[in-house]
Amino acid sequence: MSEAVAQLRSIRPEPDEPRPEIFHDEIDGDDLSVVEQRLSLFEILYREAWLRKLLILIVLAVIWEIYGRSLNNDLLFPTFSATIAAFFRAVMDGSLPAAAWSSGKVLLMGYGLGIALAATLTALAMASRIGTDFLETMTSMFNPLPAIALLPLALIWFGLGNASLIFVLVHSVTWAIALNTHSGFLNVSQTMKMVGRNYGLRGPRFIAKILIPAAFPSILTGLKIGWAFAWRTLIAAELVFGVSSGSGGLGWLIFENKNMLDIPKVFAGLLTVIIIGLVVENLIFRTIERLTIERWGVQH
Amino acid sequence: MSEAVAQLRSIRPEPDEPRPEIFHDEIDGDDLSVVEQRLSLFEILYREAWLRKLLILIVLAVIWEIYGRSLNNDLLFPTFSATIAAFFRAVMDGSLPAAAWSSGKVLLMGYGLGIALAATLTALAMASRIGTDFLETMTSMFNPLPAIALLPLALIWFGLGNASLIFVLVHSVTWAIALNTHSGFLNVSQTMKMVGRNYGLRGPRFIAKILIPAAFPSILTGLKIGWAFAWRTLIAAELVFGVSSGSGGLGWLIFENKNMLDIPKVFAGLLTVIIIGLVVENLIFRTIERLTIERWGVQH
Amino acid sequence: EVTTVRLAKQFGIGYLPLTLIEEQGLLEKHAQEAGLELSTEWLRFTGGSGMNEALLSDNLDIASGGVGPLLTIWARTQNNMQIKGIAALESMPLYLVTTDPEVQSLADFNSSHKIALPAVKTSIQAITLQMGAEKLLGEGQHGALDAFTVSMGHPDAQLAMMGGQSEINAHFGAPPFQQQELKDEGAHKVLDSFEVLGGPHTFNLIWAKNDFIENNPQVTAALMGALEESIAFIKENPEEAARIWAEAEATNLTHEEIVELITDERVNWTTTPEGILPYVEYMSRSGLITVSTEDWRDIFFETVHDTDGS
Amino acid sequence: MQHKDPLLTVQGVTLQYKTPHHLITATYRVSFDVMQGDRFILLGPSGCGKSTLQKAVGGYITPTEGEMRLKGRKITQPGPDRMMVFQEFDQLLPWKTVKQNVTFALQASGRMNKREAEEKAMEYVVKVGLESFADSHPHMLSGGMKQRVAIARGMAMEPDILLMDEPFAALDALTRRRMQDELLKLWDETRFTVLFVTHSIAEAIKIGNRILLLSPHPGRVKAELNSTTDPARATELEQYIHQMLFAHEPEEAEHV
Amino acid sequence: MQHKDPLLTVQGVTLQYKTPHHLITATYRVSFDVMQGDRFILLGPSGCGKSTLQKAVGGYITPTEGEMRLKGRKITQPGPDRMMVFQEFDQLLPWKTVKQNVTFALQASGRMNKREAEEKAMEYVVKVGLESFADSHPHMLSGGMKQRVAIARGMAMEPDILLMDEPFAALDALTRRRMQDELLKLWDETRFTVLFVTHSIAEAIKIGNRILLLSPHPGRVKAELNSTTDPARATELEQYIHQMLFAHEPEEAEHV
Ligand SMILES: Nc1ncnc2c1ncn2[C@@H]1O[C@H](COP(=O)(O)OP(=O)(O)OP(=O)(O)O)[C@@H](O)[C@H]1O
Ligand SMILES: Nc1ncnc2c1ncn2[C@@H]1O[C@H](COP(=O)(O)OP(=O)(O)OP(=O)(O)O)[C@@H](O)[C@H]1O
Ligand SMILES: [Mg+2]
Ligand SMILES: [Mg+2]
Repeated sequence: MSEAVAQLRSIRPEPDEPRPEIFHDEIDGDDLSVVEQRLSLFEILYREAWLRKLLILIVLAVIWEIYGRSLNNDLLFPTFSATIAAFFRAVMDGSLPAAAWSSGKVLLMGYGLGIALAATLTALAMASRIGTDFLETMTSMFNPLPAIALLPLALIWFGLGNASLIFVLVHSVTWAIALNTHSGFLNVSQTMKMVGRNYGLRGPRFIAKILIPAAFPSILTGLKIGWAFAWRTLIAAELVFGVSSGSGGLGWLIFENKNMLDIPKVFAGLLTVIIIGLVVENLIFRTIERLTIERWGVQH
Repeated sequence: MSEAVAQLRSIRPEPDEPRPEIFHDEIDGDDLSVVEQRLSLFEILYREAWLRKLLILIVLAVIWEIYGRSLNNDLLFPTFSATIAAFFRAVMDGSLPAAAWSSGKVLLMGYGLGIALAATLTALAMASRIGTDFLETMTSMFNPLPAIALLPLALIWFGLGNASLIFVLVHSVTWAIALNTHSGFLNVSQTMKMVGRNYGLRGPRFIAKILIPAAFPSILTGLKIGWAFAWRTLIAAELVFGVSSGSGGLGWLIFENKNMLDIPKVFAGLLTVIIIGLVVENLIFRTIERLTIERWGVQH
Repeated sequence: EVTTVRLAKQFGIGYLPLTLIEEQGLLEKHAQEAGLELSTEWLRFTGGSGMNEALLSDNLDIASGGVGPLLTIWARTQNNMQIKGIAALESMPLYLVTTDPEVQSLADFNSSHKIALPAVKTSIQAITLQMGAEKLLGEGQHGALDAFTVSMGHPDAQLAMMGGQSEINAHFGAPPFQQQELKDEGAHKVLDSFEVLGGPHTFNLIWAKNDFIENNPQVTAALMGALEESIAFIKENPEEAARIWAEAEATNLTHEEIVELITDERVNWTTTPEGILPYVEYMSRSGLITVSTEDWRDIFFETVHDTDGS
Repeated sequence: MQHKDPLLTVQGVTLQYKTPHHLITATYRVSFDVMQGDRFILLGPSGCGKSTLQKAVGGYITPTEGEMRLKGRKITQPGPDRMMVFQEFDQLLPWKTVKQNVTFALQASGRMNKREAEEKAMEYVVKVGLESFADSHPHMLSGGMKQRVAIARGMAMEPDILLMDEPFAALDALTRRRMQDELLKLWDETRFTVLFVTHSIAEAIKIGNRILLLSPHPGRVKAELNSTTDPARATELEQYIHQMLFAHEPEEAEHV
Repeated sequence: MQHKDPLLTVQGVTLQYKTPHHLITATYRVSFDVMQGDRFILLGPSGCGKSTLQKAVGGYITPTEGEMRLKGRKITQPGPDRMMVFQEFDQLLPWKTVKQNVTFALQASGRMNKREAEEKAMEYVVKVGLESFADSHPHMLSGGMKQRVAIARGMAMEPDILLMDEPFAALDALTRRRMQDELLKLWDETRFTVLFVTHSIAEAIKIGNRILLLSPHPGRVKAELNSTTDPARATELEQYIHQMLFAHEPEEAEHV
């Protein structure tokens, strides 16, 4: 049998009865009409991301409401409806918007500075080996430190108030972003880096024109994490750090109402954080993603 | 001129005086000896990562010491030497190791559970569109929430003590890891994914055998960030949650000594966190990197 | 009746009676005398808010803390859990201490000052400061000092003020921080809570849910017995009490300092609630709580109804 | 009999890429049948949809119109019965060595146990001349070496149908001829079916027994021809195909 | 005169890859001179170090031994005077469209202002036949189309020396010939220098005026030959090179 096969090898015969050859006329390239498969209504709806997300949100709200009712302990865990009511009351009396605004300002400043610092550190890390070691060492040392560890230095350097808060925010934002950015930079393909250097790009221009766009997905993840941790830290830090009376943000609003056991309002404060998170994710980050990563086809 | 060039085109003449052709004898492939450039002593030392890192650490310690001395305010910011002294005292009397051990246990459990939950969420996100939306929505909603927001639910579900701490830890670890892992999965090249599916891999096997190794750098970054934030959260949470007598961890130790105004010991506690961070980064994470990413040549 | 009681305390000399009950096993002893097999579980919190949450979520039976948290939770739970006070632990003054020699009275504070206290607006110190401002600066002036207040934990506040490196130059604290601060020559007292309240007032108390007290009369009685015994012990053996406390608590105070704190003539170890009503009146007037009462007994279980409270 | 039941039928398949901003038609109503044992060649200019067509057969792209059936069953998803050798260099798993890359393919698809897989893997790694790099990771290989590993992997899988997308493009003349011979030898031994994309007419004639000519973007079928093994007829056929494909181009002998 | 001063001198260059676990010698003591205006071809089997050699000239790899000089200056780092067309498909910037990829190269290297760059870019995009994809992002292109963009970019830069690594490997016969012709036309116009890696002997003879033959792994210089434009001598030369490269192989006419 294998003998026979070996025989065949050098000959590779045509099929016994040769298949007919097929020829097509040139089709004109311009009138290519396509009959698409139709989608069911469900499929069409399911394709809308915002609908799916809305569904998830509604389901979560319903679960919250039901669980809250079954628990029936307004002082511990209010229902969704009670929270919403408190939310609108607090929006109406202006306390919530004022607090959110006050927190937001600080947050954005801290976030911005954190990004700038992370950028600097990562740029140094890309520039030299000792820069890399510096970033790695600093990150592994300082990233695990809680905000309270910074309190003494913050007090000495910045005193009470927003400057110290921003200092703590920078601490919570920088390392996460720097880690992600650096790892993103390292993952940029060798070829892409060679192309950039080939254009004569060096230093900051190389980073800005090649590394940042190429590592954009990682950087965006870092920004998202940094954003979230900035909120967490801010809310916690407003308690640890002195808040001058009358200038408190969301963290303060939450703490104050918790002290007064106005739990629905506490949850209204938390709900505000959640809503801001959803808005920022779906309006800002998603838009950025649509305009960059999706257009570039770098995520699959 | 351009006429002349057009003329030349079809001819492409040989150089006026033909260059000599060169031939080499076959060299035997086995005795290829290479004369390498020698490195200076500085270069040899500079190539050792641990030496560079040690240098950075020493510089930082010196800065700390000098700044601490110039500040001369032991209540706010003790010197490095005072901290080290307190550190060794606390190590000797056993309070620091006990606290670190107690925190470490809780931390590892929370970290482990957080990783498991992140894995589940990411797996769901890779499996279906609604899973992706779910992960995105949950992350953007819950990631910015501080630990205190979870306190009521933690108390209801887990009561006081370690279970609640772990719950809070999971919250601080999961989202960061899930975000990084998911973005890492999305960044895996289309071709690599096609190869995996071509082998007939599906679901968990596909994730385990293709996506996880391919997205490993991103996952590792997520793990590092998660690790750091687990520490931060743990130390802060030990205060919020209270302790059954005698079972406090590092956060408790820090708080207690702060109450007693024993600031060097507070800093000794923080130093422990820093040291653990350095050890974990340089022993565990670096080893993992060396065995994976570096071997695979996926970072440049 | 329960077989295990979960109690909680916080940091500070104010919880000395509870420390003695824990260390000397007084509650178990009194329960045994009443024929009950009772064990205890002691927890530690860093603030009244966490304590209240633990109580509400059934992770705690007996909470302890300042007047503020009790009044808040009492006001909130009138229609359901009816949380009330069981007993006071002591009456103790709170001092507003400053390092600025210029400041002699509340009227001297201006925008160059920062007064640290545990929580602006809601803590008992903030409330006392407002009451003081109203009393000393005149009607409607209760918020006059709010703009200078800053919330900060006691240790941080003390470090910040005594460290001299920050703008904090006043601290409305609690024992033992206030006493330690006053030991420094640069610091002096500006306000005394006893003066604001017009007499001694309770600092710390213990409280519980109505259900617990109703269902566990014997345990409650044992608890009261234990409390009385520990208070008697403090009064009789301050030296011994100080030693026990120093052993049980992490502290940097010397034995003498502790004894001095315990035996301070302005400190009265008693289960009798004092000066509660002025707080209730002020807090309801300023909207911090939504209910009010004329009778301090409404705020307490029968355990202390027969005392001479106020 | 085998002429009655094609292994793979492609019926009026239109393949499109939909992006938020563009709709690109890669192939338009392409039909052809691949019989059991065919060495079926896709030939056409750059960008005419050859790779897309292969990926659709591989189960990665769903046709907008028309359908593809393998052994009568509609193709809906990828699977190890259709082993692909991609055009891209990054198709090796970077965390596995050369040998492991082949072994893993055999094991993951559940073909054989570890020992068998290793033996088979080594056999094919030797066939493509990479025995001295068996334990290297892919990042240490040159472009052509990577492609050879992919070829070894594809052949070692011995699938029902092997889909190869310009597998030999990155290889030098000699290595290329060796690979072509290995492929034909293997075919003689196991008579698998192969769907082969190439841009070299000569290679098409050498490798294939049936050649599908596609028109430029979007790809439509121009002709489906039989190949030949007779050298004289081969040269003729090469000329002929050349004319068919580049009919409108200025006449010039294909030299490379 | 130009024979006296080579544009590029490569002197006894050994190139090695050092990884923690391996030491791979890619080329061993390679020497050659490239004159101004040369179309210099690197020819050799897969894995012999052609790409490595090019990358070293590009300034990305430092020789373990020996040195390379461009216009007398030692090569220490990459720069826009040596424009590279890589072998890999991922050399386009995915965040730029086809046109922008070319434009950006021209602008980033400081050659020209935006308007000039755009005009020039469009000119070359048309040359490689991608005008209808000028505004597409690279992920929407086929493998061959990507390579063509890279070629357009390389040629548009009009560098002192153009380094091309198997640029035409992914192209079909017709497109390939067109690209070859474009390259030669451009050379006639601007007389740039090109260092060209290929694995096709015929292409080497067609494109090059000087051909460097490398031995298999690790690459050493076997010979450095002059090319020819005379068709008859070309066939002869092809046979000859074939023999030189594959001396130890069983004799068989190169067919593909
Ligand atoms: N991911 C994608 N998104 C959008 N369009 C694509 C994508 N991949 C390919 N195309 C388009 O589909 C068409 C066919 O591409 P395909 O890769 O199938 O060509 P090909 O015949 O394999 O070409 P080559 O010989 O150059 O590899 C091209 O016009 C290309 O622009
Ligand atoms: N990044 C790397 N790390 C280690 N070794 C490498 C690396 N890149 C290439 N090599 C090795 O160097 C040698 C030469 O590789 P190179 O890419 O230069 O070959 P080539 O001549 O371009 O081959 P091909 O024609 O297949 O592209 C090969 O043996 C390869 O294994
Ligand atoms: Mg293709
Ligand atoms: Mg190469």
